Amino acid sequence: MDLDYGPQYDAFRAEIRAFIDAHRHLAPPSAIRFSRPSAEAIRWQKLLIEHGYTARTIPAEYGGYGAAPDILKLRIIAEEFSRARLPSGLANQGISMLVPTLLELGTDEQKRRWIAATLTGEVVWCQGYSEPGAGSDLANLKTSARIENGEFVINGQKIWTSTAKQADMIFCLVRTELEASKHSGISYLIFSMDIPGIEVRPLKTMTGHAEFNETFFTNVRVPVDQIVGQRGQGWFVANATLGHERGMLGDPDALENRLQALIGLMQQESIGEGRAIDNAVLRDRLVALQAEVTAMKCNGMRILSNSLKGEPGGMAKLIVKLQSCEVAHQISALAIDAMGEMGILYHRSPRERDGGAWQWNYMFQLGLIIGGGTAQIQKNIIAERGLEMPREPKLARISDEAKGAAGMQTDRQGAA
Amino acid sequence: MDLDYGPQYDAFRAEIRAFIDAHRHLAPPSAIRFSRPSAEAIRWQKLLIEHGYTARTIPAEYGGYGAAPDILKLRIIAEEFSRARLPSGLANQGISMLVPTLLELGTDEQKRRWIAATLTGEVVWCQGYSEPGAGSDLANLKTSARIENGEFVINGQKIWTSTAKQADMIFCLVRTELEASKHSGISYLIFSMDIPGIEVRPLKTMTGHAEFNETFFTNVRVPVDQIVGQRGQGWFVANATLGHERGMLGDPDALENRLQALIGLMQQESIGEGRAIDNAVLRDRLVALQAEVTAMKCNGMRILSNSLKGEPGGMAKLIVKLQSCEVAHQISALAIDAMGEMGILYHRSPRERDGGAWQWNYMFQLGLIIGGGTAQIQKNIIAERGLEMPREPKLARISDEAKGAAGMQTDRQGAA
Amino acid sequence: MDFGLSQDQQILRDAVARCLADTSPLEHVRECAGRDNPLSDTIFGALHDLAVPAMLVPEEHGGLGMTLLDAAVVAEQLAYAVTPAPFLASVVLAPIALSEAGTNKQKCQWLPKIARGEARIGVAISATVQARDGAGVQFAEGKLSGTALFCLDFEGADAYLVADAGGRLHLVPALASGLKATRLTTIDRTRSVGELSFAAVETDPLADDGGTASARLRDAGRVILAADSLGAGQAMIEKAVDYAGQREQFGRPIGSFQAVKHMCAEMAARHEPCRALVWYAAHVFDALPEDASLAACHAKSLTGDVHRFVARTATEVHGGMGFTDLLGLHYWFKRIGFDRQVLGGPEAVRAEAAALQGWTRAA
Amino acid sequence: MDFGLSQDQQILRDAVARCLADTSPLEHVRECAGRDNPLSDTIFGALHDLAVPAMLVPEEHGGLGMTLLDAAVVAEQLAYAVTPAPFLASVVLAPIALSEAGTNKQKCQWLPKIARGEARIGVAISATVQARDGAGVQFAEGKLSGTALFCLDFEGADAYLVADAGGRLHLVPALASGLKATRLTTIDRTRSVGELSFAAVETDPLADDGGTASARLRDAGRVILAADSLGAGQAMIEKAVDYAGQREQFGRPIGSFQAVKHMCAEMAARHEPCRALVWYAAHVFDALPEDASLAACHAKSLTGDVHRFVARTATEVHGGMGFTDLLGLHYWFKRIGFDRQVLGGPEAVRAEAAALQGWTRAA
Repeated sequence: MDLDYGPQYDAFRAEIRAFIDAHRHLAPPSAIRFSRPSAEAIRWQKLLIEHGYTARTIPAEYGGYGAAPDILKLRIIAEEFSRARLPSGLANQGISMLVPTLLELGTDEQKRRWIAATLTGEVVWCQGYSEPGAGSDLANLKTSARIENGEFVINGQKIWTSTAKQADMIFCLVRTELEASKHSGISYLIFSMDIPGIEVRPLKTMTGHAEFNETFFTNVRVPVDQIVGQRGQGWFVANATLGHERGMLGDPDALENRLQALIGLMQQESIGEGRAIDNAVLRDRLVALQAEVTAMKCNGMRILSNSLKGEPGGMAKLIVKLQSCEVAHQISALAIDAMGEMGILYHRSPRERDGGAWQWNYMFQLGLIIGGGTAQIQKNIIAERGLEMPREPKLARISDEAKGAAGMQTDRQGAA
Repeated sequence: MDLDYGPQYDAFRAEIRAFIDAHRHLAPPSAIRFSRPSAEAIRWQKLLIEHGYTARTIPAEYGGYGAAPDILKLRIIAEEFSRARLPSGLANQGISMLVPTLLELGTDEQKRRWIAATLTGEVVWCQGYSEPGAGSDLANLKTSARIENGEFVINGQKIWTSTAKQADMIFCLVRTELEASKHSGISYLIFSMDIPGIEVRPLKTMTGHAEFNETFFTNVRVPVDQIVGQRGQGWFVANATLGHERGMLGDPDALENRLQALIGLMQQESIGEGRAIDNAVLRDRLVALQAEVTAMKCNGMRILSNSLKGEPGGMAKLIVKLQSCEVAHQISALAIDAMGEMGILYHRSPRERDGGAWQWNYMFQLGLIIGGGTAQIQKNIIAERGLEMPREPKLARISDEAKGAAGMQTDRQGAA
Repeated sequence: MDFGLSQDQQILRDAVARCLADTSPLEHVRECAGRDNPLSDTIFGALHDLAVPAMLVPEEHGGLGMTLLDAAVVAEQLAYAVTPAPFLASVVLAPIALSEAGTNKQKCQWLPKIARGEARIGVAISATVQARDGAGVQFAEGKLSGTALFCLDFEGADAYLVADAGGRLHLVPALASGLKATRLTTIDRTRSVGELSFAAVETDPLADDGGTASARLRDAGRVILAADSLGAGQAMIEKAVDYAGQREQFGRPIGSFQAVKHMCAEMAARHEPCRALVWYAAHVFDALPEDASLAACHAKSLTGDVHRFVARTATEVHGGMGFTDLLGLHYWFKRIGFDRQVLGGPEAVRAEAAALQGWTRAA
Repeated sequence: MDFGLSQDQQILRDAVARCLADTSPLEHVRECAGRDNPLSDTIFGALHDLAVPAMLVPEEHGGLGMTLLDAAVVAEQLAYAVTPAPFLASVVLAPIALSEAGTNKQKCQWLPKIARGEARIGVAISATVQARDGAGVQFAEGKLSGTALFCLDFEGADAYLVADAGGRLHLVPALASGLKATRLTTIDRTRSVGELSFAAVETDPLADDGGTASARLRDAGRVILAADSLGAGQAMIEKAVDYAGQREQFGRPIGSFQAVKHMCAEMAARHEPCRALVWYAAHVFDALPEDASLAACHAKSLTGDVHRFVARTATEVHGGMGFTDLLGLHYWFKRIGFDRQVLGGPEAVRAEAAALQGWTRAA
């Protein structure tokens, strides 16, 4: 057990701190969720790439920094930017999901054309996986693409396309082989959101905001070379990046930040003569959550160490999403309780605390529990992969394909 | 809404109070669980039957009091004896399960021979339903009875036979038709525990006590007329009484008594200078449990009123067992926490509180959650019968009989 | 002995339910919830046709002299339909306050109008539960000063009932000079709340009863909020069960998956005893007043916790759809969130319940 | 940077695990648990062969000078095998106390013997956490009076370490005049605890450090109890998963039912982060002492709650069999129950954690 990162890493950390001190004034305000990066944010992103603080391991020829992989340095970067409360580079679906996919399975032409522009934030992507009828059961998707005059002609509907309004491009799963079995008939296409026949309708959620969209395709025509991977292999192309998104959702820094905000709130919020933190019952819940957050931070360090050694994450990794979402949700719930009647203020009400962030988080985190791999599906994964428990037996009436889909345990139902 | 029982019931209540005042000195000490009634207890039981405070609605010709059914009077009797902390008559499996079965399906000879003696406590019964391989899935039972010279010859093993050591007789499910489908090959036999070939081995539980037994049958010979109902109909005979047991397990008076004991404990137990009840966190849990117990008491009154009106109990009734067991278990858990380190004392240790009853209850209540219709099965019942949710679909490899058993949702796995 | 609703109460319940099914469909709720003043005149009019505003007004003042249990029955239905209508303050609390502590003049002036649906009174007693942000109203030299938060049934009120620091209630016309009324917006857009600030405002005080009447309002308010939570929880469970029966995944309705079934069963198991408890708490408010405060605390805190669980779990059963605005499930979710916090969250209310039983000493 | 066990620690863990698989099978545990003194000489001998008693004794006193994390690794394995052997007090706490606050004479007298497995010291510090039943030991005029409850590793101890009311530690030979030692029996028959009552007993005090050493023992004790809970929880989860894979009902293994699967998944999800937390708390005890008390509180309280849930849920998965004595599952259940309460239950420990951070004012 060694919590020190060692001298060369200390130097790296010092270098980042110096960078932050010198450039802090250039950082854009905290990114507004789901918006297109501003010119300022794009400049900041380019500066970060130039110094290797984001897009660090992506080859320089495709617009990255081109460093050798070093998880610890990535961790230090995350820690230092989190501590400084600065954005450590863009995090959007293009960067987290499309870029790794192209790096692995794209043609050289696709890589050159899209990766650099995506990394800088100049090209914004949205993701077209989920459909109203294909949530947990993604293989059930119905959006079709038939070939006509050397073009795919796409018809159908996607849901949960979070940045569709702002996006230039979409990476999208469509059914190209109608007669093939459920998984093997899917292809992975990339195309412009400006093509005629695409309609984006904002999807308002329980938070009162439209963090997502529904996207409709009517005879949308896409050249046949805008496919990533082989025709009919889209399922496997998409799966290559699903792991990336799963990882994103459990961020111990984010949990720690929420906890610190909660502590601050409970020290300020008054109840009669005292403060919320002076209430023994609320305080007991606070300390219990602090223990949970500390455990998740330690668990994160353990996963990191395992990765450094090239060891698999095992159970420590499988449980991250389920537990982090749950703990985050409980943090918001306690904040609401600590505020008492004030806890229900929202929609920019007078006396609203922190811009309604606690209520927004309470609801949005519930969305995260539901989406991005529902809690139910996460539990199946933990039981079947982590604990090696037996699969559900075959059903009498169900086709083998549907069963295969169940086996993949993949979910695209929710919030990114 | 009317919480008053009305004048004739007030008179009935007064009559019981007068009886209790006059006869309290005759009452035996609180029954020791799982023991054979003492001579004193039998005298008390006969006195109660004579006054109609137990066995109230059982016809006088079979040794009961022979009153017309009146749920309210039964309730008043229970309330008054509970308030006086006196045993309100014997409650054993013979009385709660065999007697109703014989009344409904026994021959006149069987009724005359067994009911009166069972009611007075002179004949003690045990129940032979569960087997090691047939828990939730009772229809899977293996104990066999073949016919030889006008006798059943029984071989096999039963488990959870709680009073087998003390019992004179057993009512027992055995498989008489090996080739028949799972449910229709079972018969319901009654026979003496003194027959050669019966061996009873105490079954120690996690509490450290042997509240149960395992009972083994080796060529046990029983005359063919000692059957209740038709041959092969034992499944239905047994089911006629299972409802009785389910009802027994959710007793709001018992919950209230445990809660009162907990309040007393927390007022006495010291933590440093204060008392356990002065600790705001423990007190918050206490009040939360008090609300749960009050809700279950009110729910009980609601069910009672529905019965009075001949209306079905509905959801209010279906949830009683699951919720009562859970609340009771939480009451014990809080008691242990309130005692701090003292909470782990057991096995007649110095400084042990209440004879170790809290720890015993904590463990035994877990047994109740597991047994007598597991929590899992209770939830299936609530979902399928109460909420009318769809059944599990057919499995590909499973036989129709097994599915039928699953459909019956009956469980005989646990503690009575 | 009859623990349950009388035949009249069942008729009332069914009549209100039918009325709201007609007048408070989700589209109308949605429209109201988008407005600054969500309270629906259409719905209030329809409720008036059922004499709802007259329920708790004594007969001698032109009302029906009904009980809190009757009101709880109505509250459950209002929540079941997430009805954006004035009720808690104007139909329940104000008539109780005036009946129990009003002067004869106040009664004669207001009660008949309330019964006829011609006057509405908002009620602000939250500072008697937990003073937040230094809120509180002082009564001195015949005038009120200070701030009262979370005035219920705020929009469109003709007057407000406010508790001062001593718990005494005051009636203040909405247009009183020195009174500033500010709208507050909560997650629940089907309710209307506001903030009242008083700068030496003339008041018409109710009886100086040492806080008895405001304590009664707290009890009644908690029972009605508990009943509201019950109705919203009932709706959410039913919606979850329905959705689970229709939505198919992996070739079968999700309601046939054991995990989903057990989620629904746990909701039902925790929800159902709340119903009897709410009935009990409402009943003893009139029939057994010495038990009323404790029962109100129990009903409020238990429904607060149970229905937070129900709101979350029912939403989870709906998957992504539950999270969207499309189905409108969130209206019930938020109504439950409102019911939980207003007039004291579970912890605060349990602390009061402990104090009522003499269980509170220095920790 | 390496968050995890070193290779040496993994070797230690595996060696102890193998040793206990041989020497602490369930039949032996059962036999020991039936005795008044459950502590097994056979097992202690085998652990001694692995130099376990020498672990925390400094090298200059003939020990191995290992860390609390090493001890936590062993504790987890001891619990995994529900081992009835002395450890927490005699192998962990006593050497720490003597090393950190013992006089030179005390160190020379006891530490080498502890390392050689020739002396065992029981430790009684529970009154520094929460004085129950008026327990407490007064130190006056060089003598001890009063009662100390929950002396750990009680049976067969040659001496006891006791904290007085000021938190100062005292070493008292088991045969000291005026000392009365009484066995206490807990649900967990694999541990040995007792009560010490002092009537003006001569004492050999450790340094008068204002309670520093006894606070360190509290921290170390909590970490080791948390590690114990972790090992017991791990065993229970594995047993539940195994049983669910074997036991068939309705023609399929119960582990293929979604409800059972989700019960196991929830256990694993809550259990797994405890492991990293326990490691962290053990590590900082030596490496970052200023963080040690808070980390110990977190580890103790979180494992206390998580493993109460695991103990119950794993038992439920086993159905009726889990409730019987036959499988012996209850030994782990009770070990977890012991770990939860001793040296402070979750609520008490969280209250301390709040105080450590300056969060406690009058409520």
